[in-house]
Parts: sequence; C-alpha cells; structure tokens
Amino acid sequence: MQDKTILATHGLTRRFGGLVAVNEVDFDVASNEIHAILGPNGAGKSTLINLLSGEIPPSEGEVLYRGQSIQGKSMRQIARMGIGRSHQKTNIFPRLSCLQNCELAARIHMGGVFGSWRSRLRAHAVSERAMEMLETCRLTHRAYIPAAAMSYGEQRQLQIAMVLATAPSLMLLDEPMAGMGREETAQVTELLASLTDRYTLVLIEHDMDSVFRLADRITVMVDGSVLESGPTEQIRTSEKVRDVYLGRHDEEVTA
Amino acid sequence: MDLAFFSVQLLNGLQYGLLLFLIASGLTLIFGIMGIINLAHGAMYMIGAYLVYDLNLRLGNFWLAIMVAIPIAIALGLIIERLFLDTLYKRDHLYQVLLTFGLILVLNEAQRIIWGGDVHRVPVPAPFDASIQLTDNLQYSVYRLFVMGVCLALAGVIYWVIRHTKLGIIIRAGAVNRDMVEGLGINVRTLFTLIFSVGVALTAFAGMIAAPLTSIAPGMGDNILITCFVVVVIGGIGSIKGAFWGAIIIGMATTFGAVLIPSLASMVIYLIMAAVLLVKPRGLFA
Amino acid sequence: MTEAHSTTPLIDARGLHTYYGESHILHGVDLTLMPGETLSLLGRNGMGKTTTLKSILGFVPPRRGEVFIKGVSTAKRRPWQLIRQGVGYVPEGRGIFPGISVREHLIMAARPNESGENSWTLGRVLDTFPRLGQRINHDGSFLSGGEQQMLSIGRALTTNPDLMILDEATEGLAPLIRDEIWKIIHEIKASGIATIIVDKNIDHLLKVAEKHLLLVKGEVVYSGGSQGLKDDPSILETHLGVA
Amino acid sequence: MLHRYPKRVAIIMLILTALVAAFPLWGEAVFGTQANFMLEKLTLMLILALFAMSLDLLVGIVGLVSLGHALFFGLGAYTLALASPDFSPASMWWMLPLVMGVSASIGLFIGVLVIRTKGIFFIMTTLAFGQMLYYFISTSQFAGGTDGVFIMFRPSLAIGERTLVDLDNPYSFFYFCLGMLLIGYFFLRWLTRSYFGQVLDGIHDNEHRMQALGYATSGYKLIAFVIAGVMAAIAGMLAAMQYGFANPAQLGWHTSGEVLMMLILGGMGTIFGPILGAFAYEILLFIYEHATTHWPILMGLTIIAAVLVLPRGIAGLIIAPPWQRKRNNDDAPAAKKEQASEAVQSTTPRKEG
Amino acid sequence: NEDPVKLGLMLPYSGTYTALGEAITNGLKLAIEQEGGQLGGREVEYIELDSEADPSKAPQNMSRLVNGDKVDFVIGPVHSGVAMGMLRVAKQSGAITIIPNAGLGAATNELCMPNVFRTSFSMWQDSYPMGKVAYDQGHRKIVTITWDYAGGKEDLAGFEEAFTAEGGEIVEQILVPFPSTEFQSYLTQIASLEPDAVYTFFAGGGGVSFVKDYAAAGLKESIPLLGSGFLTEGNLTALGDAGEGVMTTLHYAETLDNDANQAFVSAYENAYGEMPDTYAVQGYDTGMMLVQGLSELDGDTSDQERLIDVLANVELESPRGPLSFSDSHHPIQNVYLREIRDGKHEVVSIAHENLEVPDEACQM
Ligand SMILES: Nc1ncnc2c1ncn2[C@@H]1O[C@H](COP(=O)(O)OP(=O)(O)OP(=O)(O)O)[C@@H](O)[C@H]1O
Ligand SMILES: Nc1ncnc2c1ncn2[C@@H]1O[C@H](COP(=O)(O)OP(=O)(O)OP(=O)(O)O)[C@@H](O)[C@H]1O
Ligand SMILES: [Mg+2]
Ligand SMILES: [Mg+2]
Repeated sequence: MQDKTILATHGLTRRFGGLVAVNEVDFDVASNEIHAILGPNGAGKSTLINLLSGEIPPSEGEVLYRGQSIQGKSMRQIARMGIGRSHQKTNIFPRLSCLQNCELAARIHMGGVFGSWRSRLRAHAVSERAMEMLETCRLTHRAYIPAAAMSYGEQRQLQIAMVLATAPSLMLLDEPMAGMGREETAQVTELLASLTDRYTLVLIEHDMDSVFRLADRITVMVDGSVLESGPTEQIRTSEKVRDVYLGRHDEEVTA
Repeated sequence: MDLAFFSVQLLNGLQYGLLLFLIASGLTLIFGIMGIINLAHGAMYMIGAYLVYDLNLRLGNFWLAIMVAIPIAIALGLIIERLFLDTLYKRDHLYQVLLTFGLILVLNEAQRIIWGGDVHRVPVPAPFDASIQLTDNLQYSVYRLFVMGVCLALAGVIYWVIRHTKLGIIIRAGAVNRDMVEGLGINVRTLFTLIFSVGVALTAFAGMIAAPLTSIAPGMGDNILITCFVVVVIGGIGSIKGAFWGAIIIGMATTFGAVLIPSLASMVIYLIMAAVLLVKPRGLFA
Repeated sequence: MTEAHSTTPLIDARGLHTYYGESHILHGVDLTLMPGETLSLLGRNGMGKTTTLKSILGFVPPRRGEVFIKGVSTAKRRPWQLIRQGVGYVPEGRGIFPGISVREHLIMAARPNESGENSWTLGRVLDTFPRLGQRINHDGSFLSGGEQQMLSIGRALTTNPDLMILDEATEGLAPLIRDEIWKIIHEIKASGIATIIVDKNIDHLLKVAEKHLLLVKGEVVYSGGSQGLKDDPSILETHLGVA
Repeated sequence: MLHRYPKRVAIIMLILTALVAAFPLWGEAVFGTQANFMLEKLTLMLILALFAMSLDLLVGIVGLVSLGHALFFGLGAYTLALASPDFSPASMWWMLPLVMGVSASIGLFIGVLVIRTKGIFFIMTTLAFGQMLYYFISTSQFAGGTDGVFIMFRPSLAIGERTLVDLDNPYSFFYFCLGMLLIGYFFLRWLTRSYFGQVLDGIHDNEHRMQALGYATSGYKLIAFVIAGVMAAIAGMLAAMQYGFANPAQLGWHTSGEVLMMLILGGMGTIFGPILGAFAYEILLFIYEHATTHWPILMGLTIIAAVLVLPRGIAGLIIAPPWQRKRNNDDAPAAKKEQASEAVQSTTPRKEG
Repeated sequence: NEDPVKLGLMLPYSGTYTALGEAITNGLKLAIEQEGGQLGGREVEYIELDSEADPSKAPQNMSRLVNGDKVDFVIGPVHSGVAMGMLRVAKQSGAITIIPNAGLGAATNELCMPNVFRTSFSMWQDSYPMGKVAYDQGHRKIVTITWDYAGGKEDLAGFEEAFTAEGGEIVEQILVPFPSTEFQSYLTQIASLEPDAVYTFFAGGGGVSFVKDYAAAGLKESIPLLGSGFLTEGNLTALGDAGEGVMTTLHYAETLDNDANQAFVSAYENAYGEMPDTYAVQGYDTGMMLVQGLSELDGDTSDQERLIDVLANVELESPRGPLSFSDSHHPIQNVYLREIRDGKHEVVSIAHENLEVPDEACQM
C-alpha cells in the first residue's frame, strides 16, 4: 500500500478566522485508485481540494505528492507537477471557443513562455488532443461555439474535458456531475471509470449512484475532520455515515 | 519642529484630509459601489463650485444658494445616468472611463460657455466668517472648522446607510450582480439612477462647500480628480471607510510631505499609493 | 378576488420564440400554471429549460409569443416588476453576492406575506436551514456550495412568493440536505405556493409535480401529468435517457 | 478572440495602406500648397497609430486597461531628447536600442508592481505611475521641467558615411514611420496568433483558471506589458523626432485618455482597428478645431456617441457591417438583442472563487 | 497686394488659461479695429487656434498655422511650455512669431531667433525690480514661495538676484507642487519662520487662493506680502478684501496715468464692457506693433528680412508707457510698483525705468 501512495496529507489544517474548515486531516490516495470524498455541505471538502491543488496554503500540516512536499509551491508549480483540478463552480474561458478552452489546457506541458512560442509544429498535436477530449466528453458539435453560449450542463462537461486535456496524473474533481443531466452523469461516470488505468482520481460528488459505482475507497468528512475512511462497501453500510450524510429512509420523504 | 507647529500641521492635514474625503466620497460611491469609473468627477466638483458662485451672486445668500444648487446637481446626475450610463453597466469599465472622459470635455467647455474663463471666489458666509488665533501670528478660519464638522457628519451618515440599512445591502449587492438583484424583485434601475445622482450631488456639494476656501477657476476639477483617485485606491475601491482613511492619509502626507521632504512633495502621494498597492494590491480596506 | 385567482392562470405563456443573438433557442413553447400547481421542466442539458424560465421572467424577452403572469401581459415590463408580483426565483448558479453576509442576504429582499400568516421570516428560514444560522455573519461567497444553495432558496422564500421557480435547486447538495429540500418543496406545495422546478432527480419530480413539460431543442415534446410519463416510459427513455 | 476576420478587412486595409503610401503622388493634386503640411499630419497619424496599436495589446488582447500608457510614449521622447548630442545628429543604430532598452527596463520595473493588480485597480495604478513620472519629469531641471526640451538634430540612419534613409527629408521620414507601423502591425498580428497570444486570450477571459491550469500568468502579462511599453516608446521617439521637442504633457494622463479613445474608436482587440481609430480621431480633431473654438464639446459628444453606439469601433463596422447583420435579423432591434444576451451572461456569477 | 494679412492666433481658448487667451485676442483686435480693421492697407484675416495650453500639441498646432494655413504672423502663446514647442517649429520654418505673454527667459536669450518677437515680459523682468524695492522697504529676511515649475523658478531667481545683491537674505524657498492650491501647511511654515516679508509668484486661481488663504491665516498684518504682478492680475474682483495692501511689480497697471492708457482703457471698456488687464495690453501692443510696422511697409510682407528689421525698430507709446525692443527683440519697458487699494492696482512708483533684460546669448 505504502509504495503505491501517490498523495498523502499529515495533520492538514486550514482555518478561516475562527472557523476550522479542515481539521488535522490525514488522508492518502493510492495511485490509480478513485478516492471519493463525501461529507455534508460545508464539511470542508472543497477546502481540502484547494489545499491539495495549492490554491490556498494550509494553516498547518503538509501535503506530500509522490513523497515530495508541495509546501510553498505555487498553484502553477503544483499543476505542472501533474495535479489537475476542476472547480465546483464553473470555471472556464467564456469568450473562447470550446476548442480553444481545451487547447489552452492541453498546451501547458509545452515548455516555457519563449520556448513554446516557436512551437508551430506541436500546435497541431495540441489541437488534435483537444479535439479528442471534446469527443470523449461528447462536445464535438460545440467545438467552435464560445463557451459562454453553452448551457450550464455543457459548461460542466467542458470543465472535465479541460482537466483531462491537461493530462494530469492526479485529478482532483470537485463535484463534476453537478448540474449535469442524468444521462450525462451516467456518461461521465463511465468515462471516469474507464480512465482508472491512466489516472488517479480524487472525487467529490454528492451523486451517490456515481460515487458508489466509481469509488475504490471513500473518505467521509464532517466539520472539517475525517469521520470514517475505508473501502466503498464499508462506507455504504456504515451507520455513522448514514446518520450524518446519506440519511436513512428515502421513502419517507413523500409521506 | 516644535509642538505648536506640529499640532497646527496636524490640524491642517486633518482638515485637508476631511475635505478630500468629502470630495472622494461621491467618487467611491459611484466608482466602487456602482462599478463606474467616473472621470468626470472633477468636472462635477467644479460645477458645484460654479453653481454656488453663480447662485450666491443672484440670491445673495450662500446657504440659500446651496439649497438651490443641490437639486440642480441631482438633476444633472439624473440626466447623465439615464442618457449615457444606463446602457453601460454591463460593459467593461473601459467604456465608462471613455464616456466620462468625453463628459469632461463637454462639461468643461459648458462651464466656459456659461461662466467664462475668469477666476472667481465666494466669500466666507456668515456666521462662520471669523477666525480663531492659533499661534501668536497664525489664525484659523472658523469656516474650515465648520467644513470639518460637515465632512465628519456626512462620513458617518454615508457609512451608516451603506453598512446598516437594507438599502445599503441592496446597493452593495447591485454592484456585484445587477440582474440577480432584479431577480429578487427590486427595481435596480431606478435605484442606480438615484445613487448616481446622489453621488454627483455629493461631489458637487463638496465643490459648493469648498468654494469659499478655494478659488473658482476653469480646470479646478482636473487637479482634484487624480488626488481623489489616489485616495480611493489607497483605501480600497468602494469602501467608504477606506475612502475616509485614504483621505486622512493623503491629507497628512501632503501636509507633512510638503514640509519634511519638499523635493518629493509632488510625488509623495503617488509613492504612498505605490507602496500601499505593493503590500495590499486591493487597497487598505478592501 | 379569490374567485378570480383560482381561475386565472398564474403563468400563461403562449408560443414563445426566444433567441440569443442569432441563435434561435425556443421554438414555440407553451406553458400554463395554475395557482398552487407544481410543474417540472424536463430536458437534457442545453435544451432550453433555463431559457424558458428567463423568457417568462423577462430576462431574455421572447421575440415572439406572449406571457401573462396573473393575467397581466409581461410585454414591456422589467423582470423586477414581474418578480414583484410574487415570484421567488432561485437561479442556476445560485446568485450569491460576494461581500454580503448571510443575514444580509436574508433580509435584503424580505417582503411579508400579503395575508400575514405563515410568513417566511428570517427565523423560519434559519429553522429550516440550521446550517445557515451557524454561518449567519459570514460572507455569502465564502459559504460552501451547498450552503450557498440553501441561502439562495432561503432568500427566495423570504419574499413570500406564491410562485417559486427553482432552477437546479438541489445541485451540489448532500443527500441528507437534498432530502430536506425535497421536503421543503413538498411543504411549499402544501402551503399553496405554486412551483416550477428544474431538476435532474426525475423520481422526485414525478412524485412532487403534477404537471410536466419535456423540452427537446426548445420544443415541447411532452406536456401533461405524471401518469402519462409513467404509462409510457419510452418518452423519458428517448428524451432523457432514463432507463 | 479568434483573430480571424472576413476577407474585406484585409482588402480595405490594403487599399488604405496603398493610398497612404502613395500620398506623395496625389497629395499635391488634392491639397495644393498644403500638401507638405498634410504629409506632416499624416506622418503624425502613423506615429499615433503605432502608439494606439501598442495599447491594444494591453487593453484589447490581455484585457488590462491602462490609463498610464502615455508614460512610455513620453519616455521614448525624453530618452531621445536627453541622449541626443547637442550639436550633431545621433545615430539611429544606437538610439533605437537605447529607447527600447530604457523603456523595457522601466516597463519591467513598473510592470512587476502593476501586474499584481486587476481591473479598476490596474487602471488606477497605471494612472498613478504615469502621473508619478509626469511630476518627476516636470520638476526635473535636467529634463527642462514643465518647459520641455528641444532635440536639435534628428537622428540619422546611416552605414558608415552613407545615409540609408535621410530622416530630415519629410518624405523619407514619412516612409520610415510607415515602415515602423507596418513592422509593428505584423509583429502584433503574429504575436496574437501565436501560442503566446492564445495564452493572453485565456488570461483575458479567466485568469484564475489559467493559473489553475498551470500557467505563470503574471509572467505573460508582464511580457505583454513590456512589449506594449517598448512599442509605445518607439512611437514616442518618432513623435519627438518629428517635431524635435519633448514635453511632460506627452506623458500626462490626458494623452493616455486620448490614445484610449483612438483605441475604442477604432475597435479594440483587433490590432488593425486602432490604426483606423488614430486616423479617425486626428481627422475629427482637425475638423473640429477648424470649425470652432468650442471644439471640446464636439469632441466630447463624439466620444460619448462612439462609446454608446459603436462599442466595437470602426473595426466592428467593417467586420460585421450593419446591413449584413440586418439580413439574418428577424425583427428585434440590434441593441435589444445585445442587451438580452448580456443579461443572461451576467446572471451567472461574473467572478469565480 | 490684394490678399488679406493672415494672423494666426495660437492662444488658449479652453482650459485654465482661457481668460488670458481671450483678453489678448480682444486687445489685439481692438488695436487693429482702431485702424479700420486693416494692416498697411490690407484686410486682416484671423485664424484662431486653440492651443489648449497643451505643450505636447504645440508643434503640430504651430505647424498647422505656418504650413497649413500659411499665416503671415503667428501670435502666441500664453504658456511657456507651449512656447517651447512653437519656437521649435518657428526655428525650422522661419515664421514670424510674436509672443504676447509667455515669459520664459530663453525665448529671447538662449533660443535667439530673429523671427521671434515678444511684446510681453520675461519672468525675470517683472520680478527683478522687486528685489530692490523689498530691500528698500526694510525687509532683510524673506521667504519666497512659488509653484515647482519653470516659470515660477525663473521669477524667483530674478527677485533673489536683486534682493541678495542688495544684501538681503532668502531664508527659505518653498516650492509647491504644480498646480496644487492647498496652501495651509506652507502658511503654517511661513508663520513659524517669521520672515520680514514673503515674496511670491502664483497666477490665476492659484494666485487668488494664495492671497485669500494668506489673509485668512492672519499673516497679512504681521508679514507683508509681495509678489510678481501676476499674483493679482486679472484677479482683483475675486480677491476682494483679501487683496488690499498686497504689493506687486509689473510692467503695467490699469490705473497708469498717461494719455495712451486712458484712451486704451475707455476704448476697451466700450468695446468689451470690462476693464482691461495686462494681458489685454500685451495683445493690444502686439496689434499696435503690426499696425506701425505694416503701415511703414505699406502692407508689403514679401521681404522678410526687411519686415523683421522694421518690426524690431518699432517704438510705441503704449498704455504701459514707452515701449521699444532690444537686440534680442524683447521689450524695453518700465516696471511699476503697484499696491492694491480699493480693489485697484494703484501705481506707487516706477520700480525700474526702461528695464532691459539680460540677453548676452542673443545679440542680433
Ligand atoms: N475563503 C473562505 N473564507 C471563510 N470561510 C470559508 C472560506 N472557504 C470556505 N469557508 C468555510 O469553510 C467551510 C468548508 O467549506 P467547503 O467549501 O470546503 O465545504 P464543502 O465540504 O466543499 O461543502 P459543499 O459540499 O457544500 O461544497 C464552510 O463552512 C465555508 O463557509
Ligand atoms: N448567453 C447565451 N448566449 C447564447 N446562447 C446561449 C446562452 N445561454 C444559453 N445558450 C444556448 O441556449 C440553449 C439552451 O440553454 P439553456 O441554458 O436554456 O439550457 P438548459 O436546458 O437550462 O440546460 P442545462 O440543464 O444544462 O442548464 C443552449 O444550447 C445554449 O447553448
Ligand atoms: Mg464544495
Ligand atoms: Mg439550465
């Protein structure tokens, strides 16, 4: 297990003023696994992802990526180490076309500012890759439309295509399925499932069907702390998790 | 620098700072809260001064002149907002910058056509046309003290409205997302028109109340404009509190900079601004 | 007056054609909603659900077609005027204002109920969403996604509408809270407030809504009650991909 | 954002360029004895076009609205003025690199500071730096204070003893400026279509997302800022060469405002638009000043009208002429449509994170 | 010659200096109107170009007049920075330029051009005489204050030269950022320095503000205020009581008791309904210079060398007293000591008679 660990946190803590959003979280992800993070709203899941991707610095604790601390590294450096992410809120380039969105994502590994300036040759490869990602996410027909002119759900799909295009080895997805329709959710779920041989995935999602379908392991957070962590089956049946997160009786609702 | 000298300078700095706040408050209201950069701010300040000069001559009473001038200023704001700005909220700041740049030209030229190029003044009105002795050879106009009081009072009122009333919440929300406020069933358009007019009136009012302290001349607005920008940026755009402290800082810096480092006097406010932005890119109170 | 109320539709939209610039999005959508009714708008991503709502509320006025809210034509009226007539709008993307605290969100648009009874007040919203109570003085934009969703619904409720429009209201909510929201939607329905819901949870929609409108590329392909959909599962299957 | 325009853009620009380049052939016939003066005016327009174009890189492409761009224009002028020897012409061979070097290093220095700010703050900080340099120059004895300085001789462009271009000759100087403008244009066009340009587009749209993708956005912005500064400085140098004079007013914020105006009048983000804008602005100014001493009112109203009805500037008219728009338009007036689609965009939150 | 004489007026008609531009234009036109609107028997065409007092536009504006409109004479500007830009083009084109105001010393000294005349003053000329006056009045320690710009500094230099030569001391020279009119902290500084007197150069709105603030601070009683005439010129009504007793030196005063002035003042009042000021006189003298010069040549402007020669030798009985031109084409004129009494500049004495300015660098 230990040798396969790609990402680990030790005593990771983040405070906002008096509020402890993430509280001494120890958490590890093995390579090529899909690790889901569950928890009620406001449990600190997004904050955790923000800490992992370097968007905000931790108050305490550290993050090890492939055994190397990401302490003090900028968002950019972390991205270049191979950690890619999507945001909970749609975060795309509204005025660029769908394809250009993906191209920008696909391009980041093309070297420094000036080096890449010249690389006309590789431009072709980039477009091809971007197109491929759009196809994967079923957006080919939207390639030349400005992202702003797509529906909300389509924009969410584009987000995923962009993360994929950066070819990260570790993907942090913050509620990728939110805002998507059923069918699209199912599609994306399948898509993600098919990626496991190439990527490691940390997934936040409130869509339980997808989570249980995808996750190898699940960590449940409550009020910033880890409540329980373990294989999917364990979590699915855990009483504690039911109490704070899943709820018990789907049927009673209509009564 | 002896103590008396120092305290008088402190008073000068405070007074200048408070006046700057009054002038800048309209800017920060319009500029931060409504998201409009009003380059014509200075021109509106000038118009306020000219209005009170003109009305003072006609009516023979400064206070009456102010009473009449304020509605005129509000009307001016109303017209400008409805005619020009209403369509610009959804566009980039750039367009507001340019539109108000055009307004400067129009307003300045209108001033010239109406009032000509001469320098004018407004006498200090009763009952404040007296002085108090500060040091053995230096007096201080009571009117300046009065202006300080007015500035402080207005600062308090504006702060209270923005922070602690429902109207204030709506104004702040409207600055971020007009459509969503409209989506709550609130008439943002009229609200914004009103705010803009109030902002213009505040600025013009600053010009009116400052008129007895300065000379009224073409171009007087251009000079104050940039200083106001610096004030607002230092404090943090859109923050009334920020504008207040920014104005006090600039007031003090101008006053003491002039005496302590005369060689840098003309640049001192820009240096402060650069320094502030270096440490806090969004201003001190944003 | 009450008599008239029950017979005039709350919303009566006829033949809406809506465009974004040159692109023709809605192709003659009809929609009727009576007081107290609950209607669900179904359709895949990008089919025009949100656009329909925005057309009705005047954010994107239809180029052709007419909308009447409570019998009054919406032509030439601004969105705020339409919403003032008693609409609570929870847009997709939540529309939370940065720099404004939770409490301020909940008082900024508050309007008491006309009848005065059973009003949604700050207190009642906080009772419903205790989480918001714990964050009452926080900046709205710093809330977690789900908390923002609660805030957005709570804010709409404080206007005491008789029509709630919920565009993806359960997006990003934890299952427990999502159930909570469905409960509230039922409650809202029970209190006589009409509702239009866009959501991806079709099972729930079938339970709560008595009318459904299924959109495909801006055209209505199904309009009717729940029974019709249950009777002919192929409708949902072909147009929503629901097995 | 695609930086691809209909064919007619290229055709119109080509025709205009040819027309301008051929001025010596037709100028005299049209303007008679005023031809020389018109040539001078035309040269000035070319210089201003270069200036406006450089600003487009910042404003139109990267989305950073600068109200202090005149700083670089003035810097170019002053570098030339102060570095020129008193009694002989300087050589272009080292004057040009000097101007570029000075403006690049000052651009780098200021850039590092201002790049940290965004939106309104960027507008204000650039304004402040512009004013800072303005006051510095206008109180500096060595730079002639508010009176400015003379440049006694125009720099020469020669190899050894052989003059390549006689810059003292108004016609040669005109072609020299035209050449500089064309070089600048093709450089910017190449730049915006390159990988670098696409990154700038991305930054313009959503800088935060670019950072999350792993782009060093400040680096790109800084480079763009410096490039824009250097180009503006070259324009400033040319302007100083033309009239042999540098003055602090060249770097005041009014100049920055005017060049922004040329940009918007021409159509920002298009590179070719600002060229048209500079010409249009100068021509209008010339006409208005001739017509009345109340010209500021006319100019002001023109600016206001342009902002209100021509948000995409002259370039917008060429790219999508109104009669073309009408053809596939049903019934709603254009303005209303635009408002509607914008309304939708702004209901979704503008800023993320 | 049937063509009209073309006069290009490059003066500010917008912005801060509008009043000056208009007064000069009025004076000039008055002089020519008095000759039946003709110069040397030729009609006159005015081309008025707003200089906006913007130096950066000066070269192109000048070029427009000279190369575009092909004017015979350029008259302007008001602002020294603009003058620099104009003179650059004047040098290249050789156009005859008459400066009716701008006081930069270099114009008729270092920059020396035969085709450039000045009918106004130089900063030095108006302030130098005050140095002696101040000393003679018994002041030994003086604080000087002006804006931190070229014109202000040139003015103070003239005063200092004379004052220190007499044996006085400048205790402090205060430079206020241009164009700030926020003077309170400087007044406090002056009060604490307790000099015998203050010498100052400000103009326009700045002048009004300074004098008013000076009076309001109660300093006028204890520390006499001396200044260059521009401090109060054109500002008398705006100054009101605050100006009473302020002493300034200038080459003109509207109360000057000579025939030419009396005739001028009443003609000006008739024509424009207001009292003339120095600027109007400068415009008027520019007109008179052209009138005299061109009538001598019968309107023939073709021979430029001759024209320059004739103009250089013009001698006027101006409202300001006798006026002639030095080798550098700068006015030789009286400078008067004036005091404001009852809202008027009363002439106290002639501070310096027929003062010629230093122009070693320019001997034509
Ligand atoms: N920048 C911030 N400033 C202050 N508080 C914050 C900030 N970001 C998050 N919080 C608070 O931290 C807590 C955790 O937020 P986070 O966004 O991580 O929740 P989450 O688990 O992702 O919830 P959801 O499932 O609803 O998205 C929330 O209560 C939120 O209000
Ligand atoms: N601002 C806009 N400009 C241009 N086209 C738009 C705009 N907003 C939406 N569209 C287009 O209109 C169509 C309908 O969009 P709408 O948002 O109504 O879909 P939706 O049914 O709500 O989808 P979702 O479930 O994804 O939210 C889509 O094809 C979309 O591309
Ligand atoms: Mg979250
Ligand atoms: Mg939608």
